[in-house]
Amino acid sequence: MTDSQEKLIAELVNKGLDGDMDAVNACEDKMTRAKAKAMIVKVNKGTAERPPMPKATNASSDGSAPPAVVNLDTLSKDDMLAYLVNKGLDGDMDAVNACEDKMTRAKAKAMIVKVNKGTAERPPMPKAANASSNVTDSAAVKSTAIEQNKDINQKVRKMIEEKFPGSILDSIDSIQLSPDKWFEIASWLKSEESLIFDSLQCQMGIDLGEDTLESRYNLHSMKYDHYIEVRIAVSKSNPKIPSVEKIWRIADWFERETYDMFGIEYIGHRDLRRILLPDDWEGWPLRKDYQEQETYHGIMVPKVKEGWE
Amino acid sequence: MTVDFIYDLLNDLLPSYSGNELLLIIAMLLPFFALFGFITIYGFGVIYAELKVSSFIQDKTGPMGQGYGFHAGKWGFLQPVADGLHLFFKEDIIPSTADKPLFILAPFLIFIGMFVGIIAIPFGEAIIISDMNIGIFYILGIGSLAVIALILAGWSSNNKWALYGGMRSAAQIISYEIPAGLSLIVVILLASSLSMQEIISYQSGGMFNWIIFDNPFMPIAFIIFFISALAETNRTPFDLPESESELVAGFVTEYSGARYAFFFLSEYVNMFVISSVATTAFLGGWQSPFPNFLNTPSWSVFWMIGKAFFLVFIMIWIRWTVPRLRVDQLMHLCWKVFIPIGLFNIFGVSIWTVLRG
Amino acid sequence: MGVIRGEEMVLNIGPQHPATHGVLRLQVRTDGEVVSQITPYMGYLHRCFEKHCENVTYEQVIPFTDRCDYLSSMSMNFGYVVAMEKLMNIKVNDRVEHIRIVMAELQRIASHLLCTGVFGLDLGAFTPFLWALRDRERILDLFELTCGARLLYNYMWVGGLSHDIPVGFVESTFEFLDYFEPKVDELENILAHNKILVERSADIGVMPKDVAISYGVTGPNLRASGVNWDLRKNDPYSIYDRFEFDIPIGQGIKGTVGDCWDRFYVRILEIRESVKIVRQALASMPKDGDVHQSLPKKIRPPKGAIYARTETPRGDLGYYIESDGSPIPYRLKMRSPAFTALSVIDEIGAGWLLSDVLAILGSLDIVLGEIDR
Amino acid sequence: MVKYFADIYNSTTAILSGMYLTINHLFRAKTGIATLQYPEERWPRPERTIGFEHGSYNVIRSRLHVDIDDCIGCLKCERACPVDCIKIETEKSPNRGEDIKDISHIGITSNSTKKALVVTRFDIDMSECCYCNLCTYPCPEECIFMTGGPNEGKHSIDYEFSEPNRTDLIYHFSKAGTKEGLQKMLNSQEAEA
Repeated sequence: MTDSQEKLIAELVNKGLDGDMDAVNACEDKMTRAKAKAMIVKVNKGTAERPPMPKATNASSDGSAPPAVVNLDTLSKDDMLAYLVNKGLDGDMDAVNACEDKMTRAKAKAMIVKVNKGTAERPPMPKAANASSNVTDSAAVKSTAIEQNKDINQKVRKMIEEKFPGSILDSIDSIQLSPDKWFEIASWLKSEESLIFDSLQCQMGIDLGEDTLESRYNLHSMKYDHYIEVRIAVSKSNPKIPSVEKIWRIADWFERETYDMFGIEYIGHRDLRRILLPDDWEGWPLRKDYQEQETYHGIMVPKVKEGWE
Repeated sequence: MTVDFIYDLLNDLLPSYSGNELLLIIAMLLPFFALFGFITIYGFGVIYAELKVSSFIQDKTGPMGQGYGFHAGKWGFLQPVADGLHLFFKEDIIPSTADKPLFILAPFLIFIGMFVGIIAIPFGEAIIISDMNIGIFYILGIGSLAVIALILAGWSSNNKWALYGGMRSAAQIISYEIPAGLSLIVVILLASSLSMQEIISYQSGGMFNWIIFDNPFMPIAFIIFFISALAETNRTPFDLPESESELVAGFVTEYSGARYAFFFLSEYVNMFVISSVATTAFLGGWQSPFPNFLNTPSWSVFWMIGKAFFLVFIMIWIRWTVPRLRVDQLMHLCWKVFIPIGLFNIFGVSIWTVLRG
Repeated sequence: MGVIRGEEMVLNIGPQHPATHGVLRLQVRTDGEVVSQITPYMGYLHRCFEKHCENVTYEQVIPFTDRCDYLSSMSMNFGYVVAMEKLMNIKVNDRVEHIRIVMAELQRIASHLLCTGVFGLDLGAFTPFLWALRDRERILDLFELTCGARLLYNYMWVGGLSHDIPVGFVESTFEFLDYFEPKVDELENILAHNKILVERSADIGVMPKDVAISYGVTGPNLRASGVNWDLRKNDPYSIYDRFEFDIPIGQGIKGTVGDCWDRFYVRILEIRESVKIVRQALASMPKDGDVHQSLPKKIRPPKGAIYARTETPRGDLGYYIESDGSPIPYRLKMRSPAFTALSVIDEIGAGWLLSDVLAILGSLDIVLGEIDR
Repeated sequence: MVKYFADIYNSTTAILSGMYLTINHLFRAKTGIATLQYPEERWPRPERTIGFEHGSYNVIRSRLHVDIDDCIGCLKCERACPVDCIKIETEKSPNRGEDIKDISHIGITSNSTKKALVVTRFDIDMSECCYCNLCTYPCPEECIFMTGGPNEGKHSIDYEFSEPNRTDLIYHFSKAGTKEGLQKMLNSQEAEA
């Protein structure tokens, strides 16, 4: 990687992080752009640090990069898909529509919708370096699982205390966190080399009475086979917790369910709707102070069975 | 048994009415009623066969009854009758948003298409309602009427599932007419005639003169024709238009009662028509498998119906064995497998015929 | 050449649809037959399981767990009693453990039989479905012999079983297994290696490892994606560590690892492994031992919380039980495997044809009772 | 090209082997049938013997039945029911363990327990029953049980009990007029006193 390219990336990353994504997208060199975008995602997730803004910013992004010429026929289907998605996201929908393979076209469209919704990450332009994914190694599961103690609550408590001082609330057995930095802690828990909590086993809400709701997360590492439980308490009057559905995708539905039953609002959740109950249901049924409705859509809720009392 | 033949017979029997136009009408109506009776009996028989064969394959008994009261008769013989009565007395529902005239027209159109196809099928040397010189062409042509009916049904129901079913069936039937036609062209090449009777007479003289054993290309042509026939009748593994686990019921989703019965019956009649064409073209038609064995005109009806029923049985058997194809695989099979092989077959048979002299 | 484009159409699959395995509504956005987006709507079968549990005593929860996943009720009972016994620190005797494992594995066979059969049904093959149901009935007969019920058993109790197995149960189970093993081959023959089924399911709906883990997919679906993860081996509960069996994982024999065919075939292989376990458990079952030996007089667990997982036919079943020391659960959460399996449908289902989406849905083996609870 | 023909060959053989399997089932139809003709033939209820000393365990799931003469009104079954489909009301008996002729109340159960209470109401809503069998275990007199099976002697099997009306599935086991009769008797006793 040349010096100028690095500078360009740093510049783009900074611009992107400041909200000027158009500048990033305007970059024509797809390698540079993809790297910059991957970096932005990483910085947002917290896995990489924000690079310093390069001092000499006179190299305009347009001039430095050679124009991208992509011959569609030479691409494999996956690459073509990624290419089309990127084109479409950059506003060039004609390129997508011009694709002759119907399946690829539909997939690209589906993907564009998803990216716009935020449920999928924008794929890198073809041939760009892929961001490393944390795929479990099944051999590692067997070798490391047996000897160590699987419940590592105490150890993780200490680690969090060092890394994010002030977020551990009290010193009982479980890991009681304050909601403020939960998203950062969660992404750190997933990416920290010695922990890798890649699987969210269970997420639930609980009403502890006395104006306290708690959201509990049972995290599990497929790689090391250890687990912890994280608890985050909020008040009933202001039940707001950062959403972690971008970190563990299953949290999407788990959080929707907890919202459905307890009314805990997950900040940053892309689609926080009721999941099991109808959309127009009133109240949060699993709270201890829930009162059953008298009627629902004009239908009486029977209190007494016919022919019984 | 052409109309002319009956007309002449009536003229001879009733000399006082000789030349009366009434006789002509009667002569036209008689085969019609005979045909209608045959279809009814055939329908009951084949539905019963489908019920029983599927049940035995699936390790169950199918319809059973101990008496003749409210049960379905001994071994459930009356089950198809009960089914038919049930369908015809059921409430006939037309969706309020449906295109009413087209919705009503579709079942009639499909039934007419199937029904009219039978008249060109020979059951014996003289037992044919209309011995056209382009019989095989006529049957293929009239069979395409079904496509229009299915599209009408799918479109007029104003239901997304029905629309899917209609579109699928149109694409499927039109595509599969090509390999079916290609394999029939081979037969026509050999028999050098489009007339059903002449194709049959080309195959006279026992099993080994049948077109299917004529030359090494013919079994392939037969298999292609048979599988295309499955696709044209919307039978599994090609029942995509009404695939019940995907499209609920496809183009018949909104149909009920008697209208549904028409679709239902026409599928089975179509099976018979296609099987008869296959029998005529490849399996010697109404001729006995052995020369000079039971080759009388009355036995010829038996041979024709027997061979056709055997093919119908194989269709039923396949249905209860295999899963269903997907739309693109269906098209792949047609355009990339059957049509090239069919064309190759024509080429091969032509050379074979020339070489044989 | 001009480009033919269709208008996008929104299609509701369900709540009443033959392929949704219950009352599930999938709202799909289609371009012709190609599906570009799937939005599941569930809750039509929501029976307030968790709310109910906060109003009944611990032993009365068991009949409700039966009804969550009605196709593997024994396993649901098993998960609950394992969690409760951990919470109350009860150790049950060997006979109880053996009977429980026999029941759970027979239930796994029954559930997988239904799943493989229904997968065939989704693809249009009706006959294997009825063959599978025929053999499943034999297993239900065994359950009826044991506890009188065919579907919803309430058989496993906290600290024991509701009653001992009857005389002759071991023999009839062995008899069943001898009858059953050739039938699995038959089922595999007509379904797994059928070219049409292979074409319909291989390379379709591929679920990569990282997607499966991120979506919390467990059980056969996860193993089909090539992850060697089975709680019976990796975190053995009850006495699973005493038995010899393999964990089949997807190998992509007919296509890519993690496609529909792998998910389907892993289940057939698991049926065979379960047969092995049942045979071993029956052979090593202690002859005596009271199944009511460690039944607590009153179920009143100490204050505290427990999250315990077991491996049901559909994946990791977790019960989170919060106890406040009273005989009524303070909070009981069921982490159901089918719930997480369904959440992945949009990720792996979008971009395929309508028929494929239903095949993918069938291969995930969801039970709506468990999703909606 | 080789793959093209191999594909055709594979499909043909796979489908033919499937068809071979199914035709075998067709020809084995005489022996292989797995179904019964329901109203004429009935599925045999499995014969159960619980070995060891558990002969008294109730292992059948069918209709609940109550021997009201044996019921002492302890409410254990009502409390055990997870779906609240049992409803019991009792009155204090004037003389513990003695028969009351007017309302045909029997004072002593078959286990020779003296009854202190008169069961004035014992209703089971069978439409809500979930057949979990939890009510039969705590019963000290074994008077609530599921019919058939080991209880064949007490009450024969009865698992076909659909009713045209939902309220017909609410079974009233207490004797008709118990409540009024008892009240009347107590009133007359008061008047005498």
